[in-house]
Amino acid sequence: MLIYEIGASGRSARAQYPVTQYPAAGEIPEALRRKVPAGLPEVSELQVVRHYTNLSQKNFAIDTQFYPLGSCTMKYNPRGAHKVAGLAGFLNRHPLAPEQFSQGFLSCLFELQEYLKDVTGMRAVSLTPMAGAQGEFAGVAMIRAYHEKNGDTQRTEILIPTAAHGTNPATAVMCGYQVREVAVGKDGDVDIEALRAAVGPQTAGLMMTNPSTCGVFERKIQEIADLVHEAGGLLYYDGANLNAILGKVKPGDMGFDVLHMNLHKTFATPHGGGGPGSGPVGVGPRLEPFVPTPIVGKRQTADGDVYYWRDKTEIPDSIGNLSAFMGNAGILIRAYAYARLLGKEGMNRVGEYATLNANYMARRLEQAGFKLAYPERRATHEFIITMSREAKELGVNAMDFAKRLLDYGYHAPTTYFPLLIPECLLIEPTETESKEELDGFCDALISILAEARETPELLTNAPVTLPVKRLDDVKAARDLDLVWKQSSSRTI
Amino acid sequence: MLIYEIGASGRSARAQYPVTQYPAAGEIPEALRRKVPAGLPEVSELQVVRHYTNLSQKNFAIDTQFYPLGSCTMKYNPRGAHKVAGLAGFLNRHPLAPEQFSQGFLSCLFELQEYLKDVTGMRAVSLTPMAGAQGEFAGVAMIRAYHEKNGDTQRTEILIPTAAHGTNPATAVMCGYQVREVAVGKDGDVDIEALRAAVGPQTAGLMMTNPSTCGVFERKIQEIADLVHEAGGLLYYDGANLNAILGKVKPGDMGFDVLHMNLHKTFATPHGGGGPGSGPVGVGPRLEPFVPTPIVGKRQTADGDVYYWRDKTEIPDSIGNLSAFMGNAGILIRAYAYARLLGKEGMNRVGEYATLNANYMARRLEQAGFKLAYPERRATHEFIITMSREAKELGVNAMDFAKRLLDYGYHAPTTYFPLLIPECLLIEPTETESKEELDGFCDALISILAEARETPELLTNAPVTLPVKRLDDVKAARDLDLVWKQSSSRTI
Amino acid sequence: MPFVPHTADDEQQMLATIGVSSIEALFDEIPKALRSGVLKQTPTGISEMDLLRLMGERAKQDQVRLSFLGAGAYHHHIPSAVWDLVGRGEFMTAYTPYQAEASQGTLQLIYEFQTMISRLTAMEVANASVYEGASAMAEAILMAVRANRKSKSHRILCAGSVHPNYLSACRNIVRNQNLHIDVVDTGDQSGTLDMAQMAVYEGQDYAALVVPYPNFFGALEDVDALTDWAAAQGMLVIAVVNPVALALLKPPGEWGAQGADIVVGEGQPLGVPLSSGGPYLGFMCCKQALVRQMPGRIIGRTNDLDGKTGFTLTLQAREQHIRRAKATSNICTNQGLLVTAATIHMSLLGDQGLYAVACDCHGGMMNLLNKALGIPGVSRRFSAAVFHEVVLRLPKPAAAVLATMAGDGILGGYDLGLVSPALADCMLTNVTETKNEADIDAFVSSLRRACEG
Amino acid sequence: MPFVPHTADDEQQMLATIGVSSIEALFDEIPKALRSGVLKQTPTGISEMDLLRLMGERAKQDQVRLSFLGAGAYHHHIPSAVWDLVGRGEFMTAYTPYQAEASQGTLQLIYEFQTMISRLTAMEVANASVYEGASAMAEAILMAVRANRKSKSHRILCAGSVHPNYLSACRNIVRNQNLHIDVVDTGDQSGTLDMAQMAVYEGQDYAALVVPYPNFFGALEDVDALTDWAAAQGMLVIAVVNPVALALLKPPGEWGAQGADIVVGEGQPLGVPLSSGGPYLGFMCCKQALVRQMPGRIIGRTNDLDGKTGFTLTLQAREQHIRRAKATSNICTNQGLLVTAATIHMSLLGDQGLYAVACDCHGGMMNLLNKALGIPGVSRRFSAAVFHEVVLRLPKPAAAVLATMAGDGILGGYDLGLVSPALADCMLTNVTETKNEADIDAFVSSLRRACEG
Ligand SMILES: Cc1ncc(COP(=O)(O)O)c(C=O)c1O
Ligand SMILES: Cc1ncc(COP(=O)(O)O)c(C=O)c1O
Repeated sequence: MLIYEIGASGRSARAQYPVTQYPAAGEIPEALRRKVPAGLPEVSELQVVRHYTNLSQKNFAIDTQFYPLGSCTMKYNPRGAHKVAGLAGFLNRHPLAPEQFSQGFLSCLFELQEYLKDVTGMRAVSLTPMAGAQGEFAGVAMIRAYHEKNGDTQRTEILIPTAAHGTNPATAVMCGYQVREVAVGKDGDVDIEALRAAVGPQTAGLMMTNPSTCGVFERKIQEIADLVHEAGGLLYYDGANLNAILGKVKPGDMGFDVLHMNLHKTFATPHGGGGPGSGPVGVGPRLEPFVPTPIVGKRQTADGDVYYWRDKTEIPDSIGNLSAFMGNAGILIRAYAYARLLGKEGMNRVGEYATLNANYMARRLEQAGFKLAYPERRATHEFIITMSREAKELGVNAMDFAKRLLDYGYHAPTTYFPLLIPECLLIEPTETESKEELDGFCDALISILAEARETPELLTNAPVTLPVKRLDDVKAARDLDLVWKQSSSRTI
Repeated sequence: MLIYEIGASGRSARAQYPVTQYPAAGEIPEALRRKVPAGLPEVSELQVVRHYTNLSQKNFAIDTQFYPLGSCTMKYNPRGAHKVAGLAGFLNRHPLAPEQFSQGFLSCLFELQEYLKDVTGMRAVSLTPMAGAQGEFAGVAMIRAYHEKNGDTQRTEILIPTAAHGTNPATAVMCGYQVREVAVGKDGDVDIEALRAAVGPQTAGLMMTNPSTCGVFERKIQEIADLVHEAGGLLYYDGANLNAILGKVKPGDMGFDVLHMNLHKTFATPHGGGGPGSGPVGVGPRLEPFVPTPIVGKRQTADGDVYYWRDKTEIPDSIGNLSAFMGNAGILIRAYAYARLLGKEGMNRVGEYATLNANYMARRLEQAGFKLAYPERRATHEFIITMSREAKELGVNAMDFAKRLLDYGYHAPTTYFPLLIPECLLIEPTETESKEELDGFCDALISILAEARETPELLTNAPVTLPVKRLDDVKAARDLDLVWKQSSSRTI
Repeated sequence: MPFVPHTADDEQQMLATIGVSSIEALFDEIPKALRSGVLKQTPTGISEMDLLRLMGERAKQDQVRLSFLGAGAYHHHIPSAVWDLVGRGEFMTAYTPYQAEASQGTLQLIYEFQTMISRLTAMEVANASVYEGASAMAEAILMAVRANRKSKSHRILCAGSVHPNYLSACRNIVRNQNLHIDVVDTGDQSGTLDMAQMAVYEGQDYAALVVPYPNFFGALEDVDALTDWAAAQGMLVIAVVNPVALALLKPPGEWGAQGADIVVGEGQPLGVPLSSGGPYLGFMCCKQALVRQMPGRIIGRTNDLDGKTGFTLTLQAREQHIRRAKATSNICTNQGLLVTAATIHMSLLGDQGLYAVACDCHGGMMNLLNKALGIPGVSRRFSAAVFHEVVLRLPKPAAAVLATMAGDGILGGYDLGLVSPALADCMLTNVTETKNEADIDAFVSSLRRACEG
Repeated sequence: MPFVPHTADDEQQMLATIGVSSIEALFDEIPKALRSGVLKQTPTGISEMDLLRLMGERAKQDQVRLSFLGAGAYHHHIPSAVWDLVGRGEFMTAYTPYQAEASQGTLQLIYEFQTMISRLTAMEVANASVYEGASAMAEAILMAVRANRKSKSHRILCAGSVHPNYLSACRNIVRNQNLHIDVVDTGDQSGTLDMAQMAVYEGQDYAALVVPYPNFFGALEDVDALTDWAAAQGMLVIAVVNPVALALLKPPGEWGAQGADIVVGEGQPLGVPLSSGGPYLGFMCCKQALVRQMPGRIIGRTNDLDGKTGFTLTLQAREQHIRRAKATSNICTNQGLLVTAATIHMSLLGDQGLYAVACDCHGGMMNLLNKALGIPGVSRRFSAAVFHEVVLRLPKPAAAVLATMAGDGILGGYDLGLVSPALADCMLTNVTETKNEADIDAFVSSLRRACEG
């Protein structure tokens, strides 16, 4: 039932709006007034609370289930970080509040910038991008600004390995570039020969992530960096997967000129059913003049340090603002809180235990007969198994495995990504899951493999324990039904 | 799985406790130190969050289901009231904080006392009792103190109608009285002749509620009051059911000398899976000197009104304090908030719509073939149907109906109470439920009645859609298993 | 209409079904003379927005910078997860779990609580809570009188070092059943009971001895000796304990040769905010043999029809809704939601966490004490070891010192002059893990000024 | 180890299964030279208790008594239920609903959101959000360029009265694709576009016209005329709207003869706290015919295998994870949780509530305006009708006036000197339903002092 379907004309949650103290008309010209009510739901407060409480229970979430979703880093979102973001001083701070009423907030952001520089080995950080994809946009836009500043206008291409996340090519295009794909070898590393063939004076840059979405660490990274740099291109690091290397390697040390981070992954801010995120960018010396504004600066004064916004007047070559205000402040506060809770020791442990968990699961599953995509490689924070044999021999595909896992009470891994591995499941356990949880998941997969052999319809019919069975996506796209159509009949 | 069963020795939620700054020993003598750790769960923060989130989903609650539980008044608990009780100034206020840091809190309590006097028609109110039963205790203890003060020591009996809630007789005994039950007539009213026979010089008082738990208004209330008063007894009003008459009749006007109210019912504070409650007492002139302490007083000063605690020094005949501090303050704040949200108009509506809802359901069910316990009477805020015919003819009892309702997604009504009506269901919809919800419930009952005739095992096997099926209560009481036994082996 | 969902249409249809023309008609059985008009003292309703504003202003009036008040209610860190979970509608707005199948969440949680609190006290069984600490002690006294079958005495012996509010509440509660509580004086030197003094009570017929731990003065009684002494006298031992202290201190189940018989206490320090005194939770544990005399709800583990594990209310025949006048107590609504908080709190802290908290409380208190003793005229009033609260003797009346400190926004402690004129120059000061070095220094310098000024 | 649950035993067993002797060994594919040491700028970890304390102190620094700042972010009452529900783990810690069967809660909610926001704007379809208002406008511009098949123009015409930050963000975003935004000057008298002036742009090839509503100065453009004019020019109309205003104002779907084509806006006023500027939510609606050019996630209603209604992501072929370089946008993570808040907020307010809020905003603003105009030297800068924000001309530089008012703890508005030197004596002041008569009086007397002093 939709919230609309439990409403009734004239019903309302009366405690939630003011007794209007003013005449409705005011100075709004008749021609500009709304004539018919919008048609929002007409429900009581209890109905709203009950409806959305019940709806929420139809979701899987980190707080209810293990969520080994590769390339998503679904780890525990500390409630303490959520709580501090909800402090009245932060919650009610207006984005344009003057400096004197902003020192608490700005000091957190300034320190977060410092931590992120520390963690990535970059020279400067801007916190403003609102998700990974906007971070990518900022990064590639800076690459473009750099080349333009150098008058280097023949650079029209961005190189992207085939394993890359879809946002990478989409971003390159939004920044006005053509995308040239670079093959990935059988071992999961970039095919150096293919890269050599692709790189040239038209190369604006290379976007890649390391560890890659193949779940392996690109071993020839220094060679790659040299290749691109020698051709005059810059290196973009997609830092969505920073969880794998936190405290272990810094992208800056690998030769990257710019990166974005997904704080909603590595820094444990909740995913919220699809967002919000936060995608700060870090830059090396070449791109420092171009960082998106605003960023937080610190000024020494007689009364102590004062934090302030640095904007285009201080950073004239900046690619500028990408949103009305400063980005997803509340997420940044959560990330800052997380960084403080962990501290440097804790951050070192993130990469370690994320990697331990992934390698443990990979080995357990391999021993149980699953096929790893890169059996000769160490897993990083995630790894891939491929079901192509099962698809061929048993008629059950990766999606069937994924759906059947839901029946076992586990969220499915990422399916069919990266695209280059057929019938794959990308599994990322994160460091916050216990051995018991990992074992439970492996046991479930093993038992599903047995089902696949004996009763494959258990897989192809799955899920059967959830609020709905498999949905008709074709119908959804064909008979588009995007809004509820029943209309309201009252007048204002 | 118990929280213990997901733990592992040495695991902990490390962010949640201090790095001990002090040497453990301190001055605690060796002989008084604990030798073996207590054996609390050893779990991560994520495990705790996930475990209790999942556990919570195994509950029915007002926020998820319609809960027509008679004599319990399960209505919407406004989230706004919950929020104000959580304001830091209230949450962190120490119970022994000096007056100068208590004016905000005390002013709310003072005003709440005034509202409750207004609503009940009583002379004074004490907010200190922590639930209905403690309110009853305070009330009967005051009756006793009154008679003792008058030297009236031969009064050893409390009269209680058979329909009364179990706390009434239990309370009378805790106050040192013997209980004499008074019959209730076929029409749901107290049997006046039986009362006349029971009342006498040994009568300390009569405890009753009006409307009674039979879901009808005691029409001869004035006659009853006169009878008891003439015999020198006092009248106690069990105000758990105030929802029925809010804004319509005041117990003080009916002649009651003392009452308690269940704020966790009528004043919409949440029930919390069994508590906390709040059971303020109101008294008429006879019992005013005996009210339990503390209560809030107001003093006029040059700087304006000052609120303060009145204790035994001001109320020397008080029956005194019944808890270490002042009662369930946080619940009182919620009740105050609720009263402010409703205001006097809103309170008048409570009784009206609670009554409308109950009478509507009663009529719908009666029309569908259910047997009302008191078909000739108006329902109040609740009403009773009896399944004795179905029990006899179809072999399904009231409990079977109740359990089957759970499968339909409705909480069961109160079963087998009041005790005098065989195979009864006591149904209380409250004013916050919509007609749609009431209709859905009636439809479910009607459909269950059809099932009872055709496939009674659907009822006797119910519930089948919940986390467990019917539980073995006999085993629970026989093979007592009240704590988990596996022991811890570590040392401090 | 706040919280009333009825539309005009709904109302008309419902009245038509009932067969009356107005809601008013539904009240026709109420004698006209009794019908009341509109309310007089109750103001007009306000919106939630106005409520939040109003209450925000009131709450702000009561904010304090720094508090060292304890005396039975203690400020501890509560993990954010605790109340995020407790506030979930499924816990907060559920009723008492009478319908077990629809209440497994609450029921399992209480079973876990019973396990945790039993382990913390080293007792065999526990109930699902009573109101709070003082009334829990009263219930324990009533229970002891029922349970002590050897002695049929209606008299109870109680350490004078128990919280004075607990003592008065107990007297107020048990008095009507003709029970008497005799009090053993606290040693003026030690601040605890003197074993030598106990001899006076030997051979007298008491149903039970009540031992607070730590006692009201923060001090640790000689619990082994007291327990053995009471057992020898045929008295049951009722322990009244602070649960946080038990992470560090010998639990009542291990006192003396046989342990305490009944253990109660205030559960507030386990995840419940100070909140002006409530809602808190009283906990209650006992030896297995006494379980049928224990009041309050008890959850048992059992099986369902399919043999699956489940949880249910058990031993209900002790309770008022079944046994009515013969019940063990009149308690019905208890402190369920606070039990939820305490259970989650204990899970998050675990053994290591609660131990660390207890150590920090004790260490912080010792630190404060040492620093305070450097102030001329300030001394330690009692000699017995303490946990996280101590009685300081001051060079002036405590009331005056506290008033001065309040001027600095600091609540320095509890004025013991309110309890006894003999202690008018004493205050009871508490330190928990929430106080850092800077807080302690702020206390000490404020106290110094107050003592000197 | 905060948030790492591994015990020493777990770790040993796991390493044994993997067949390595230490965690360190798992990093053996990383070239030695690249391995970094410990972090240098990052401090040591702290407990949650210390974090709460630290952040409590910082948050307190930023508290303001009374704020009349708007300029694109507005303080409204948010029902307590909204964030109680949004904060439920099942909403907050869920991922993007790619696994539809395990995400029906989020999916249905977004479908409801799409319905509500479409209705509010009177448009046919909506997406599941983009980042926020300014980038939503940029996406609308990119979309219009793709969608306007008649004009293949890469030029956009935009009202100069749009929020200046929106304009710069859009330029920064669309610039790389060689799109140009031309700006129509705002009428210096009216504060809105002048239809007469539009003639200049006739016959020029623009893909779309961008119309803010209310505009940055709080004023109401002549949307019917502008829409009809643009349609006649073959331009699409992009409306940039405040959703709360639409409860009172004619919705973009009804502008002119054919309505706006694309509607975007900042959803923050619908239940999202100010929170320093984010996370907010950009909403995006359009005519049905344009839906395949719309970026961002879209939820559709469909059936499951049993024919039961269910919800799922649809038209994914527009998105980057499927179409990669050919996608409509690179957006992936959006503002899901804020959509949750907005949906619950709109449900709680309903038609009546949002209308009452809009009336109170407008009425409150008029009230403040009338009172402020009583101050010598204060006048209304523009003549056009406004919604809940107005430009006041002051007898001094706005910066000076605002600084003085800040001394009273009042943020009086936004200094328009920051936008244009010509407006250095103007401030943009906003009133919402959260401001009562006393607040307005406090504003006025503070402003009076600031103007006089
Ligand atoms: C490898 C990679 N890059 C980029 C992104 C895009 O980040 P966002 O969704 O925050 O825009 C993701 C997120 O899924 C990712 O996994
Ligand atoms: C009629 C009646 N009286 C008294 C009580 C006891 O109230 P409490 O449970 O708050 O102690 C109840 C509660 O169930 C009740 O319904």
